[in-house]
Amino acid sequence: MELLGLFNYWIFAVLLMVGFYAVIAKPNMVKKLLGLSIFQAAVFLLYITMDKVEGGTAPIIQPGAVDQLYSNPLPQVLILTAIVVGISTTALGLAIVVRIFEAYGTIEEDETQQLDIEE
Amino acid sequence: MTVLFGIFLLTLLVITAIGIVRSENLFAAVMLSGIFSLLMAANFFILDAADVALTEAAVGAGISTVLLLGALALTPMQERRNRAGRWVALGVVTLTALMVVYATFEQPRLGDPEAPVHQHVAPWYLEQTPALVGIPNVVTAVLGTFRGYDTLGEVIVVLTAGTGVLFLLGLPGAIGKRQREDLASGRSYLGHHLIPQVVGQLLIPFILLFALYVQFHGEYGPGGGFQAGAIFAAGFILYSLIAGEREALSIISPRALMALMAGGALLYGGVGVVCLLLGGSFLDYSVLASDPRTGQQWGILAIELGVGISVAGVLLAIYHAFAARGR
Amino acid sequence: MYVLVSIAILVTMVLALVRALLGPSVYDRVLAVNMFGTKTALLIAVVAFLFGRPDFLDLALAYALINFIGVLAVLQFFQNASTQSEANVDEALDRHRDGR
Amino acid sequence: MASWLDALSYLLLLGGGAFVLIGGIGLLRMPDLYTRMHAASLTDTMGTLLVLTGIMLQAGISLATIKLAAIGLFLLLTSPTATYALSNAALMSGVRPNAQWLDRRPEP
Repeated sequence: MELLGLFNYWIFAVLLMVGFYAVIAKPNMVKKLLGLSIFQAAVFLLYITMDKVEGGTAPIIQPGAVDQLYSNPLPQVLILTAIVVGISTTALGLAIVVRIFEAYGTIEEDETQQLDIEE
Repeated sequence: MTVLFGIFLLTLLVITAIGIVRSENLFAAVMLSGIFSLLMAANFFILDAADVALTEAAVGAGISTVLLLGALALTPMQERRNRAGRWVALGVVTLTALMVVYATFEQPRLGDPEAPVHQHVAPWYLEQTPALVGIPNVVTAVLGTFRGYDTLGEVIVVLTAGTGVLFLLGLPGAIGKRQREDLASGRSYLGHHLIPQVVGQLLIPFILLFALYVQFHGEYGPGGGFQAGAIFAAGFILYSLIAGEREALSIISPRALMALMAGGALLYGGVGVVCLLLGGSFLDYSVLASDPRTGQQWGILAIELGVGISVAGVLLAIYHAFAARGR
Repeated sequence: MYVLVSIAILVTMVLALVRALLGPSVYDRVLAVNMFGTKTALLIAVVAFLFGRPDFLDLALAYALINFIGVLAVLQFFQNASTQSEANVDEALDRHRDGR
Repeated sequence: MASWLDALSYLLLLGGGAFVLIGGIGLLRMPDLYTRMHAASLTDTMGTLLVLTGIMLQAGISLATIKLAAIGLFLLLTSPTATYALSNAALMSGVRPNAQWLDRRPEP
């Protein structure tokens, strides 16, 4: 049971590496971006794991509750903003991919490199 | 019980992530990433992070799927099978994963109240928020006032990303009159589907109302500008799905979208400048009213409004940029 | 009782996930995602009461309101694809219709 | 106090859970897309409605009940719309209902 307390961190490690695998092993750029967002989600999970307090509840102070434990608000603030930043940067990446497809006719990384060499 | 729920949901999360990476059809990968986002939100909720879960819900349900589909419509949907270097990558990844797992043995257990994270500044936030700011939601208080600079920076990042997308793809308004007519004729939307039309028209007011509720109730419950902006954008994306791009752009014109994007961030910065002018320091809202707590509340209300406007503008502009490129 | 219901919902989520992973057609996946979404909304509603914090129902409300936008986007996606370049979608469909 | 209300809500919750589960099994086991859709819509309407009503009886008259009613109403509006959109998209791109399974089970 003691070790189960680390389960979230292990999932973090696995998710991080699943995303990383997509980034380094898949030549398809949309797939790379999806991998990147998995990677990002793993980091979100790490932060939110850290905010949890046993027996606590979300940090919205309840009137009249005495000795109520609350989870840590700070990681939540960081991740809350990071999620919205994440979707906008993913959109930026997708826009770049769209432009690459218009210029090269492919979104596979090795093919675009081949085309660059041939020029 | 909740620990078991958490373990269960996390396992599903990993399975989904592997499914995303393995599937060669990118459309299937996008659908799986929708499930991934839902699981993420459920996990955040189980881990007592209601605000974060609401953000993930607002962004993940709808907007991220719509954006990914918008990009997929412009690029090939099938991934080319490529197995070169697969084993090397797998080896590297496994090794790194093992190293990270080894490092976790030093980590505090889940929910440990003695963990270093809970010792530093967090207790101070929890204690001082009622006295200094006087609103129940500590997350909003930290977001708006204690870490106001950080949030301003994030809004600028969102604005920059949105501007980048517009530079790369262009907004529909900027492409001239001829194309605009093409949009009207060639653009396909869900105009002849009666059921989405009726239900959509019925729901859009409620979605916008809910966005306003999330925006202004953010001081008392989960919510705030980031979530509200995303929900507002989702409502308008729904409108442009059922009524057509042209119709949606005639309600909020591209020029107005850009004004929203910049205006939100400007409002945020402007509040900081007003604080400076009133004799406080930048983004120190205490000087906004005679009672410092009321001042803080006004300040938070104003900057959350700025955040909401900016986020909604950026997400809508990104959506329109992708949609207009498609045809 | 809440625990029983949430377990039933979790099991259903697994079944939907299996359907989303297996396919075979892309529409099966969309169907699974949509069902997963409504089940998440339901799970959040139940768990909010399990925790005794009913003010978190806003989350379920958000999902109930905007989760179907994704499916409408899928409809528009295929509508566009079928009016313009059939090749892309049909190719993928053929590959997926009878299983791989 | 009102133990029969509790009993009724437990009954509704159990029934809802059962419907959700049955729909999930149907989603996995049904032979083609349209029958799967049918199974999934069962959980979206009947299951959701029963579970939410069950919780509502537990919550009593409060803001939570109104929110639950709103969730139920919106889900009842949106999920059939989603099902419509999906079946329309599928039919449009040529996925036909598979009626063969009535005569013989498809090869695995």
